Amino acid sequence: GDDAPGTSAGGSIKIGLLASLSGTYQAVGTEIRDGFQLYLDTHDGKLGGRQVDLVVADEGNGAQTAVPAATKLLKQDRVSALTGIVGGGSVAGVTPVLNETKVPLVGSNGRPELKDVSRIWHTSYLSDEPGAAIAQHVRDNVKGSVYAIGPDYQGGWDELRGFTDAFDKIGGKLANPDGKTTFTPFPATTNFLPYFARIKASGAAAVYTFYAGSAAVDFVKQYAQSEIKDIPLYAAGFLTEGGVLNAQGEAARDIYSVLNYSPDLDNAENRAFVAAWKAKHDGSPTTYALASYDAAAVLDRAIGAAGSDPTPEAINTAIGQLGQIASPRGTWQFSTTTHSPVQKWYLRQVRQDGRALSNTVVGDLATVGR
Amino acid sequence: MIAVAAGPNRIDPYLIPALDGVAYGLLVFVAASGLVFCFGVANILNLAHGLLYAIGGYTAAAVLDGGWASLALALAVGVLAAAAAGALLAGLLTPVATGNHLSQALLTFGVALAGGSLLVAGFGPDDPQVRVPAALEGSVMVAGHRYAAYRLVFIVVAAVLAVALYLVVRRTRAGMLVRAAVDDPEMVACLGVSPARIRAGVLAAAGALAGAAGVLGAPIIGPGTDTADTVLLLSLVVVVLGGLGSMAGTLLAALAIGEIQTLGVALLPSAAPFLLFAAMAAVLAVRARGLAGRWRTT
Amino acid sequence: MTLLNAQEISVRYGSLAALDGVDLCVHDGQRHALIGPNGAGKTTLLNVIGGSTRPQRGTVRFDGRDVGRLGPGARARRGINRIHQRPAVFPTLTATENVVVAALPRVIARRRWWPGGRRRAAQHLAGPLLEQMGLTAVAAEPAGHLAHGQRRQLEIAMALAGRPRLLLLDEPASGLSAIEVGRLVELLQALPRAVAVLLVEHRLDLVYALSDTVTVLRDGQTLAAGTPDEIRTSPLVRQAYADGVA
Amino acid sequence: MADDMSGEVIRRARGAVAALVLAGLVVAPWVVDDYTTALLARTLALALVGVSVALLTGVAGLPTLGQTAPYAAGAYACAVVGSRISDVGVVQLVVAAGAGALLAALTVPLVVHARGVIVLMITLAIGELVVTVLGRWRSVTGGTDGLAGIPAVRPFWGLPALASDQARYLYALVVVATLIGVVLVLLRTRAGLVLRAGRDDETRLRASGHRVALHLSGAHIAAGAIAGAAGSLLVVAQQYISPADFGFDTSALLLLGVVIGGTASVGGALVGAALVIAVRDWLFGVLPGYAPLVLGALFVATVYLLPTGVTRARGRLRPPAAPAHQPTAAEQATVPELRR
Amino acid sequence: MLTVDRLCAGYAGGIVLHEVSLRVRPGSIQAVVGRNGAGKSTLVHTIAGLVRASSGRVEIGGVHVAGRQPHRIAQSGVGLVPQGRRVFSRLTVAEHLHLAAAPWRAPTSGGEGWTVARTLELLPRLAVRLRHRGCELSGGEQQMLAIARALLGQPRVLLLDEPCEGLSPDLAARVRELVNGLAADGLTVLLVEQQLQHAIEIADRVAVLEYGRVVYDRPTAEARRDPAPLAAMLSVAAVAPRPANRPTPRLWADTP
Ligand SMILES: Nc1ncnc2c1ncn2[C@@H]1O[C@H](COP(=O)(O)OP(=O)(O)OP(=O)(O)O)[C@@H](O)[C@H]1O
Ligand SMILES: Nc1ncnc2c1ncn2[C@@H]1O[C@H](COP(=O)(O)OP(=O)(O)OP(=O)(O)O)[C@@H](O)[C@H]1O
Ligand SMILES: [Mg+2]
Ligand SMILES: [Mg+2]
Repeated sequence: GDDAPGTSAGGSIKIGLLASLSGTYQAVGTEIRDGFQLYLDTHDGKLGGRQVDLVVADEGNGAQTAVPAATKLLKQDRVSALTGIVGGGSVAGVTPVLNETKVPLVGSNGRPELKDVSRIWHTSYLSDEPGAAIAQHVRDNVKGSVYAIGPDYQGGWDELRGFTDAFDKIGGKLANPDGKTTFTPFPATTNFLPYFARIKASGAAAVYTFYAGSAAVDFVKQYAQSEIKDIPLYAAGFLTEGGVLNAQGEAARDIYSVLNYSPDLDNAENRAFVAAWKAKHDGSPTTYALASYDAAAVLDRAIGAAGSDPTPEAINTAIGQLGQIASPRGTWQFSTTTHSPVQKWYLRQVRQDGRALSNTVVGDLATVGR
Repeated sequence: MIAVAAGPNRIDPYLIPALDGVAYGLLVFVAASGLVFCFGVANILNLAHGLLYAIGGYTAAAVLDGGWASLALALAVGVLAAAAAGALLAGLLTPVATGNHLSQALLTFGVALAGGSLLVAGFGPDDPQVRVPAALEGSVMVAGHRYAAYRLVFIVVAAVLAVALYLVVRRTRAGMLVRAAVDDPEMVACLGVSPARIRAGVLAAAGALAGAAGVLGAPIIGPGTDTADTVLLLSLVVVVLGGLGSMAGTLLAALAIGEIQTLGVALLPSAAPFLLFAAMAAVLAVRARGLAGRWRTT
Repeated sequence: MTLLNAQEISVRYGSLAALDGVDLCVHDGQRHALIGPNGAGKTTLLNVIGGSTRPQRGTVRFDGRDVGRLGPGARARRGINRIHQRPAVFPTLTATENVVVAALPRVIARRRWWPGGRRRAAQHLAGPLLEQMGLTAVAAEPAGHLAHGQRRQLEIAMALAGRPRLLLLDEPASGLSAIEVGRLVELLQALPRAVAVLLVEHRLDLVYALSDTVTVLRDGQTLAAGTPDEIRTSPLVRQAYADGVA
Repeated sequence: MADDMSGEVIRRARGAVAALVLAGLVVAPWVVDDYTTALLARTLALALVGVSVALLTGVAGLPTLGQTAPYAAGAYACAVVGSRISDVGVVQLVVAAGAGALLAALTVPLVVHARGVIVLMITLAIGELVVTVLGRWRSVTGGTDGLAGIPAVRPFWGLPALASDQARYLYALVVVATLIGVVLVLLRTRAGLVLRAGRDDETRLRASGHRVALHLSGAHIAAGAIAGAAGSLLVVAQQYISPADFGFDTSALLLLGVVIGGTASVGGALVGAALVIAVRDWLFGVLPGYAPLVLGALFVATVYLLPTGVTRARGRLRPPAAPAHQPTAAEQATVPELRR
Repeated sequence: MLTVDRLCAGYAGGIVLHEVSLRVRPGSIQAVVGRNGAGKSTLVHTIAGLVRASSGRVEIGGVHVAGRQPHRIAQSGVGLVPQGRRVFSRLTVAEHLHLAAAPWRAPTSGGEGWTVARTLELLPRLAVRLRHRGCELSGGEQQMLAIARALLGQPRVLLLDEPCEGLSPDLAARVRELVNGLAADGLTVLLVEQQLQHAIEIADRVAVLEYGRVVYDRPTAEARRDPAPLAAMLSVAAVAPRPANRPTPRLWADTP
């Protein structure tokens, strides 16, 4: 039969989920898969009233494995919508195939710079937003200049640019000798001591940074043993998010971070979400899981709104008309220009929470999104 | 006059990186020691070296609880587990000809891939926490700078390892047999020693070295999804740069890599991403040209 | 006319003097033999002439020009070809291909710019050469599968294929059976006079049969030089060999 | 002789298999679905790089982990030309091959004097350096996120642009087949022979009067050109490129694929590299999370299943397979002649 | 002591040895001669276990060893001086001797055991090269080292594959003398030798291999009495006198 892609007569719908289930980013990819699955499990395995046939594929370490895997989902399984994708480069790589097959992507993590976002939506954030959200707080609370340091790849450049641009605009001063952010080779850098020596020499009053995964563990552990361990550390939330916090242990104590989510947020959606998560997994949910959970929620409402024949085109149109979305992170909505959330950001600090350390919300920052 | 006045200030920021370069270089040497023996001395290309190190690392994460006893236990367990893995590898390698590096690469790379994902499946994708004895956890003051105490441990460990390896390889009958087997395994057999046993011994010893390095190195190059690759790459660079089998050369190469990754980065931050590989390619190419210049005799 | 003139050659390996101020002169078309006990420095001298060892001191002139700075390849292109004491062949190439490769640098092909032209020209040489060495039956075997003696014969064929003006032979008869030795002697005797030969050999019967002049080395120094008859009767030479044993 | 006969049979069989495979490849796009066609097109590009790796590793004896460098140079050159200057495939191919050859020529001084594992490490370094440059030269390469939006290619002036998976695949197939034909012809001239000899024993080759460095440089540059051309095929197949396409894993897999295929054979390299890449891409789609495990197990199994690479020394210990080697009449005849 | 019975062996390319049978009594020397490529080295390698026999028996002291791993065969008392020396290029002479020495083994039957000192006395040139590596020795020195290496293993059966290749004539004679003495002490020797007169000089029996088959196997006394068949088989023509005008090889035909 020449059915429309992804749907079948029985009222089911095919959704493709692409995430790193092996390799460097496996930790994040697993969270993304589990977040989406959690939504399905708590909603009878249905999105928009249709039984979901979830096809999972492995993104691997980046575009070179993500592109063929996505091609399979789009051209062989012919899914109605694609979700997940950890790396920004992978999203960029998948875009030509998306355009060719005219299937929408509701991404839940990486988001590169894109010319045409007509079919691309993200429930996560733009990479420069965390920095922009915390800049004012740092300006207000740090007496002196701030040293900016981050990993040398697109994600690092964007994250740090978000901070430095906003910080600069409100009159903040960077401690970096040349006034520019220091970028460390990524992922080759495992030893940050020489950079710490430079930070010490610069006389900075605080440090702002962004790292994720193993680099975050190395950075935080070495920071805590270094001669600059008393300089306050501010970071995009990924520095202490999820599993890395456990590996960092005591070294992470007191670090400030900015993120769009924390498991201790106090709202009904979050309480339900965290409870459901904890019933299935050890530990608390992360922002990665949350974004994927929200991607499912977006698809749920959009497929429901797409009517009796939820073609990829119809789903895409419906996503554009969703409006406010209630989520564990608080209510948010898609920006009409960037197709990423307009959402509130929170300031968190690593503090003792019972036996373990956790990211505790200590204040609201700005609502950001364009 | 001005230069003198500016002196201490200019040098000071580089002091800690320079010291760290030594410590880090020695850590790299320790991490590479298994490969130094296996590939440098015995000429068996073992791309699963990183995996053996990771076995040690995960053992450390699982066993260490902040006490000295647990450190000893972790060392014992890590060494045994990695040596067993090395012996297993030797068994797998039996049908591959000695000196056939490409086939060895194929097989050991396969083992590394599969074993690595089994390790991650067993221990989870998140980096585990490694808790060293409290006395080593802190930092000490060095020339007015705070420096992680644990890293200084490697200065001792590496020295012991380097001397021991040198003595074993150069002075013992076992070391001679290993080197002889590189030249002509058939003639070694004709002396009444089984080359297969030598190979198994070499890989088990290399595994033990890598396992010990994995346990000791876990607090710095900790266990994680990427550990095996990182360690393998650094070790290969050290072994090849060191001139395959020369202990002094290897130690020197490790120190050079340590300094490039620390002092080099501190002095030339903008060139940091290129430093390691550019230096390596340049050194190797110059040395190869030197060798080619000296016409070899047949 | 002097083809090869090596003067004052000294090669030291650490404290050991493998060659210590040796002079050697080979004329056009001359058959010159180099003998001496084990470790006398014969192979080292061939290496110096062939270009694979740089002497610490001394000059090597070939065909009137100083070739001391040239590598083995450049000297081969000028016409110095050699066989090695331990037969060196290309093990995965067939015997024919071995000879073709050796012939290529100095082969004269009518259509040399035509793809494969030179290779074909070299191929035409290989057959007769292998036949001369009695290797026709194994021409298609990889050289790595040949018996020790066959490899030595193959290397001689390769050296000839390079159309040498000076042929350096390092113990060409060792490991050859009686038939093959006979064949080798015939071949060397039939070589055109355009080719000079420098022969290192322990089998003195061959040396005396084949050479015009003989140089005796011992401990890196020239002990004696002269015609085969002079050398044969020299007690000095006898003594040198005996000392090598004691 | 029996040897020759079995050799002949093998040669015939190989020819037949090659013809079958080629025929299969030509009709493939009409038989399989779009995904498989797209996968095949991409695989063809990588297999062509595999051929260049085999040329260096197997034929010239320079095992390389750095062919991704000229491959990347070709791909980026093609992408830049494609989006700014010309969408004609031939032009892009020539530019890409030129870029690959140029990069290879620049790295010649680093590579030609080194041997064995040293080459492996130098080329690894070159590959990594090129990837680093690609990630940082954002104005041209788009940084680590890569270059997208490259317009579809038209094979020749006046022909329509390639819009479907089938068309892109067939284009890639034609290019790959042509280039491999050229390589096979070149290997039959003396260049191929001399390169193989050098791999066996370089000192001996030099002693015969060959300019070894010159031959190796030529091979290196030619392999660079082929890898560059393959880069342009990747752009066509994928319409997107990023530094990740040229990372260490790609070079490692290609080398392993070439080893599986038997390093010295062009056809084997093509098949080996294609298999490894296709299996990997396919595994990431169908066995999410287990791809490395299965791939690793497959590598181990290959060592046991395929005769390539597995010990030649063993061959000496194995009982002979072929029938007894009888002296031929010609051999016998030479003896009395000599006994004269 | 060493019995080879209908032994067949070869390589992937084809069978080389066809039903070779030899019987070497303890304390005797069996010479094997034959043209290049006849299969002499293959025979030696098969006995040493380096080439696997496809059929037939090899017995050492009554024990069937064909098919065993080479190191097991070496342990049962077989020493090998291989063709082409095959010394370890990276090991020094001293290390070679140290490795090869097996003082714990019962000394060679009859005589006293081989010690490093005794080998160096026999081959004095090695004594002054102790710190040189295998690849730094001259061809003859390597050959001496290979002989020393085999002797130090205290063999009961010695396989010598052209042991005098590359040795100066006097030294070669001395090695032959030594072998003769060892055999008198009870060592069993299989000697492959190209120069027939040298083989006959010391051997008790001489066998000729042709295309992998034993075509002649007699006591040397018989061969000395009637050398004609043996000589014919090996075509030991005296070194031919220099011919007057021979056709030039085609190679130089095109030289200008
Ligand atoms: N690379 C080297 N390093 C150190 N010593 C060397 C080296 N090459 C040769 N020698 C020494 O130089 C001396 C001369 O060696 P050479 O090979 O020239 O002897 P030879 O006359 O050819 O002897 P033979 O007849 O045994 O082949 C030997 O004593 C040898 O040990
Ligand atoms: N590794 C191998 N693979 C295949 N064939 C081989 C191999 N080694 C030897 N042969 C073949 O076996 C035959 C016998 O070789 P072998 O080395 O035993 O001869 P040999 O009598 O020792 O000759 P020589 O006197 O030259 O040493 C030859 O035809 C040779 O081509
Ligand atoms: Mg010599
Ligand atoms: Mg032989």
